[in-house]
Amino acid sequence: MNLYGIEVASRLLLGTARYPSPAILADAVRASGTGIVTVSLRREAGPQRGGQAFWAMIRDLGVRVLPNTAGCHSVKEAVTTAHMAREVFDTPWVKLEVIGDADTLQPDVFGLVEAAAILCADGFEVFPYTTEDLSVAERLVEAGCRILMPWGAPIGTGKGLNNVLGLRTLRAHFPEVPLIVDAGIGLPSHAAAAMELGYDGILLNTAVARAGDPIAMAGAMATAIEAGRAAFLAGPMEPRDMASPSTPMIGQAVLG
Amino acid sequence: MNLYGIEVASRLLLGTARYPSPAILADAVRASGTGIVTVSLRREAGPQRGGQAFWAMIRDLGVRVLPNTAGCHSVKEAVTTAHMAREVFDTPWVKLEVIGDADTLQPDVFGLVEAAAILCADGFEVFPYTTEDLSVAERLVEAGCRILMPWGAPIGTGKGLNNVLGLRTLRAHFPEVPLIVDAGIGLPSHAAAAMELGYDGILLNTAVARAGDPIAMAGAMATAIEAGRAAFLAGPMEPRDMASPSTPMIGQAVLG
Amino acid sequence: MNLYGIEVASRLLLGTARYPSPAILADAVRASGTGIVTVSLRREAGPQRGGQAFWAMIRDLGVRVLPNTAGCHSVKEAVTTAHMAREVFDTPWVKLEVIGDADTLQPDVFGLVEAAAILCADGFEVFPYTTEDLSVAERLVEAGCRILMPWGAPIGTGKGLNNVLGLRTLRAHFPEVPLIVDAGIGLPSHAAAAMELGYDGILLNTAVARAGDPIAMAGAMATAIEAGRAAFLAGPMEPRDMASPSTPMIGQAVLG
Amino acid sequence: MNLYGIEVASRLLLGTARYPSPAILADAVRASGTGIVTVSLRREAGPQRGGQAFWAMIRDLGVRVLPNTAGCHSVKEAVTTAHMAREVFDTPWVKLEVIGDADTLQPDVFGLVEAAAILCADGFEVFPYTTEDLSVAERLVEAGCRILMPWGAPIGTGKGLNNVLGLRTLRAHFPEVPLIVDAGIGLPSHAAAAMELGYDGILLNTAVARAGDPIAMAGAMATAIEAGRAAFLAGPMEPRDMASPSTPMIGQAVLG
Amino acid sequence: MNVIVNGSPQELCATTLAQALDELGYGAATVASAVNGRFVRAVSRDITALADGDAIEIVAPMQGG
Amino acid sequence: MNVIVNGSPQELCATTLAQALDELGYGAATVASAVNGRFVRAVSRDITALADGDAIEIVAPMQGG
Amino acid sequence: MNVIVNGSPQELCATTLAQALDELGYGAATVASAVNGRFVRAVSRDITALADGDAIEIVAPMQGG
Amino acid sequence: MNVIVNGSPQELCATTLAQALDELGYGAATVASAVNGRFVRAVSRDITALADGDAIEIVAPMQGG
Repeated sequence: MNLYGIEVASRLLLGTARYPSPAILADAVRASGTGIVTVSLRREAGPQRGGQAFWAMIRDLGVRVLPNTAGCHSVKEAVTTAHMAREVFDTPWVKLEVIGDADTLQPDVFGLVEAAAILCADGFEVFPYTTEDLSVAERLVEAGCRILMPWGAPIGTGKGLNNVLGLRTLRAHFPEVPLIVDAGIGLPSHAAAAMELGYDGILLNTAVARAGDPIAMAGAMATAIEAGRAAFLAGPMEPRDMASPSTPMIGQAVLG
Repeated sequence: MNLYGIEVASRLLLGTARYPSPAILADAVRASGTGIVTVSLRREAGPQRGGQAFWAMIRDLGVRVLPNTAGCHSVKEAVTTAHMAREVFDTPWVKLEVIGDADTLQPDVFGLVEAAAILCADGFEVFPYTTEDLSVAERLVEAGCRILMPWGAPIGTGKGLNNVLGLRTLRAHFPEVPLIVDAGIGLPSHAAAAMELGYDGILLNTAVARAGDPIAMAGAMATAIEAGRAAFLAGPMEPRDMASPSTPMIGQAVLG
Repeated sequence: MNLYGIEVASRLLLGTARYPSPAILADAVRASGTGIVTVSLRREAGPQRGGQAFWAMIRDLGVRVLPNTAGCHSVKEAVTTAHMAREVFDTPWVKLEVIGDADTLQPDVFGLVEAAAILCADGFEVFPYTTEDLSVAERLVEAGCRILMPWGAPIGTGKGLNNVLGLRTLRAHFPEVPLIVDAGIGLPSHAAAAMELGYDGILLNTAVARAGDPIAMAGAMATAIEAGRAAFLAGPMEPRDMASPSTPMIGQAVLG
Repeated sequence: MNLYGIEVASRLLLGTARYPSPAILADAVRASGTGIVTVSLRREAGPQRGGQAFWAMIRDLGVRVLPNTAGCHSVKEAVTTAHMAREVFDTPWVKLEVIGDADTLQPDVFGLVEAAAILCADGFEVFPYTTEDLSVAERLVEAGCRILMPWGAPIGTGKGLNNVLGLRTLRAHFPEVPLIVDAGIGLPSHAAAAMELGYDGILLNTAVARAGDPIAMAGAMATAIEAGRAAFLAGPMEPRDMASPSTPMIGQAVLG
Repeated sequence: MNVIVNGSPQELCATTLAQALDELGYGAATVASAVNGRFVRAVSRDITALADGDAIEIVAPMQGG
Repeated sequence: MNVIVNGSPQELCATTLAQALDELGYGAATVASAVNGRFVRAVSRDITALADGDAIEIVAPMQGG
Repeated sequence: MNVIVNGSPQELCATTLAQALDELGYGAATVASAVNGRFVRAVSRDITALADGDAIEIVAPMQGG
Repeated sequence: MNVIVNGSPQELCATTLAQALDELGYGAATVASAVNGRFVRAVSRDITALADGDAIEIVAPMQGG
């Protein structure tokens, strides 16, 4: 898929948080085959300078980074964080989160659109974390977003696709905009289902990081995304209410 | 997985009916990587002797065959068909179908258990097409079945897993018996979901044969089954009701 | 509805177990408007002779009783219990339970059919607690059952209708047999949904007995069952995928 | 429930469109027991002056009217329509619809909030037709809305509650604001389910108007809403995964 | 004067909105009206002059959901 | 005579089921009874002799779902 | 002899199942056969006599799900 | 000078942001910084004077989802 002019081989974008160890994170990134990982900015603390070591490790992985504005509840915070991220990570990409509610971590769609407009005007290439709402999506596209990232379910819940009808409608409404399901994926079958709806990619984190074996799960997610994509392109059968024999009925022997 | 003493590499079993052409069937079998295909017996008809050509093609594919008793509504029909299949295909394996209702193609569980007992006693290795019913499953195992094949949804509907609770219960109840979801799978995400429940394999036909591109769909199904299996082994995260940030909240800069 | 020749006004059958107190049970029965309550037989114990007091209370309520064979795992236990119940309660009615699995309390469908045949032949009027399985249902009808009581979900789970497709198919298959959903109902919306499928009645217990206010919940269930029945008779609209304005579009003023 | 200071007995609000005839509409309104019906404004046309006759009929029903701004796609249209409605219907109430997408009839949440702010400031009592989005809901409340009306599913689809998780979250977030599910209800069980979530009321139209027997369906909906409300107040049991016998296991006779 | 009434061109003698509504037979009817997309309150109809080409919308109660 | 009543060993003077029920205080109670897993109708209690070691079950109406 | 082959009446010279299969051209084919609903093993075809009116089923491998 | 660094009060000799970062040991580190909630580009750190009570935020790459 093409994200702001960059052709990306893997349709999986992987978060880097909540892994048991940096080594497992690194192996999971490799196992996933992803070309893009999300990162954040946090206060550098302690004599260990954890951020520097983390950053060195990420650079060694040879993947692109997509910095997020996680935890920002206001437009100002998000925009400032985006600027800091552009300097630190040397990329115009930003995963824009403007959180509206601490319990659901759902986007504040008003703040999101406002921040997206500011950042797009300032040359950022914005990946907005949004809902399946069409009217919000239209404003984001008007603001200059060339990608939309609706949630599947609230962040970290692992519930999969909470509103399939809404996601299907969004896909139908924006046939040309790359759509990436971001958040809520808990299982490979969820990721495959999103791809079968025609989504272009999946961004996930907790489902891999918190699996019993994150490395194996990273591979499983990558595989499922390929399967879902292939199925979408292959053209699935239509589900039907009535059963229909697969084995032909004609020519059946009379043995009764 | 191990099916009656045979170690099988692929967890996908593929039906051979309803493909656009024999060539596409052959390519789909190859693309799926399956080691087992289902076949049936029907009256040999016409001067073309279609059955002979079909059989030659299947033999060339180098896969095992699992003959079915599709279309049989009585114990007698099913048992006789199984005997004919054993002779023709030279295998003790039989996918036992005793159909109870023409609309849903659901198994007649009474006839199924009776036929299974007769066939197991006669040396057959029975793959019973059954429901998720525990009490039926127990009788089948008592009758000598070493594999159970519950439906996901009615044959040919492509509805996926119609009774997840029932399938999960069956898995918990028979931790050691190979369980294969047979019928109802319409999409790779359905197949992955069954594997994530801990099922051992998937038998499907229509979803591949009736896809726009059966060969690509065969590959997608195989891939999804691997992903689901890997996820089951990796130990998925528990889904939760409340959102939970993936990016750490600690250390967030104050920029408001 | 007509149950073995008895015309019954209320479509709710209510269990009598698990209430906070006998007084609340009595009030809940009255609030529900039910004409039929289920009862069981247990060892009479202690000097208090609890069973006698319970029975006196039930008789005062002026409702019919439907004795069950709850807890029976074998045909013999169930048949013997049915005989004891016929003597004690002076009724040919029996809710026949032959339990196959202690975890799910799902019927042992083989034992169920066998016991039903014995009891029907002996003059009992059997209300079989069964699954949505068509082939089992057919045997029960052949055995002489004039009512079928499929589960909605496992007893006591309150999960509602676990297999809507299966319940709908059963209804279509037996248009003339009274069908009562027995077990699994947790909320009035579940009960209404069963009635909207064309079911004739609902048997429930835990959802009322374990509600915060069992008396109010008894009334709510009765009301919901009436609503669901009325909706079934009224002929619901067909659901559609596309939105469709209710307010007419024609004649809209141009004010833009 | 209390809507802008008016105590309302029935929790059902009924639309007046799409009925087979005015007489059936009138009878359905009566059968529903509703105290509030929605109406619209359209160009008065023809010599028959249909609007005048409709209005006379509605007045005879003795119910309050809630005028809508159906079909408005811009803030200006919606605001102007609201003003015209206030004059014609002599009420400060307005069901505010600002439609964002013609296919789903989903609200344009930006236009909605803007129009709500204008109308509230101008003394209107706004009933906003919105989504389950929390950040939109917060803006509506800030704008002065004292009621929220999230959709259940797209208008006219009859699909019920498309996003139960979202509706539940909205209820938890706004414990004090009257919440009315508006649109998408197709069956009494849908309406009951919304009330069981703690919603205060239901606004529906097509499910009644397009039923085979609209008058009977109106009654069924009213009944189901009462049942759902009563259940919410009664405190439903918690659903559980494992079965749990209702009939006590203790004291079971040994008859095996 | 040539105006557009509910989307259709019409010739009227009226010079105010009040007169126009009378002339069109809406004198006693329960309607609201707008001129060129702007709502005109009933009390202002008398003082609302019409000009050639004005678009008048006249709406009445109707079924709604 | 030593019998098992509802699972508990008990010594009774009774030699028939009817006598046993009387002796246990179930004379007038609404109960059904079984001996060694076989249901005994009320009318047959008089003619049902008990033997040492017999298992008697006595059940009464109880809550049920 | 008049027999029913796969549901269609047919006149054959054959007097055994083996001869019938030959006569029908299934000599070398991969088929199984039944007479009057009873499976006849390939090794028994020689000794399976046919009678007038017998119903012969001849089945071959076919697509299946 | 007393400033707040990442939320903690600290006494520094530095008078510019660049000096402050040096003094705190972030000279070569990959960090971004803000003063009183406003982002300061790396190229502007030299010319960004600090005042008593200023709040400095110093952030570095971290795990993110």
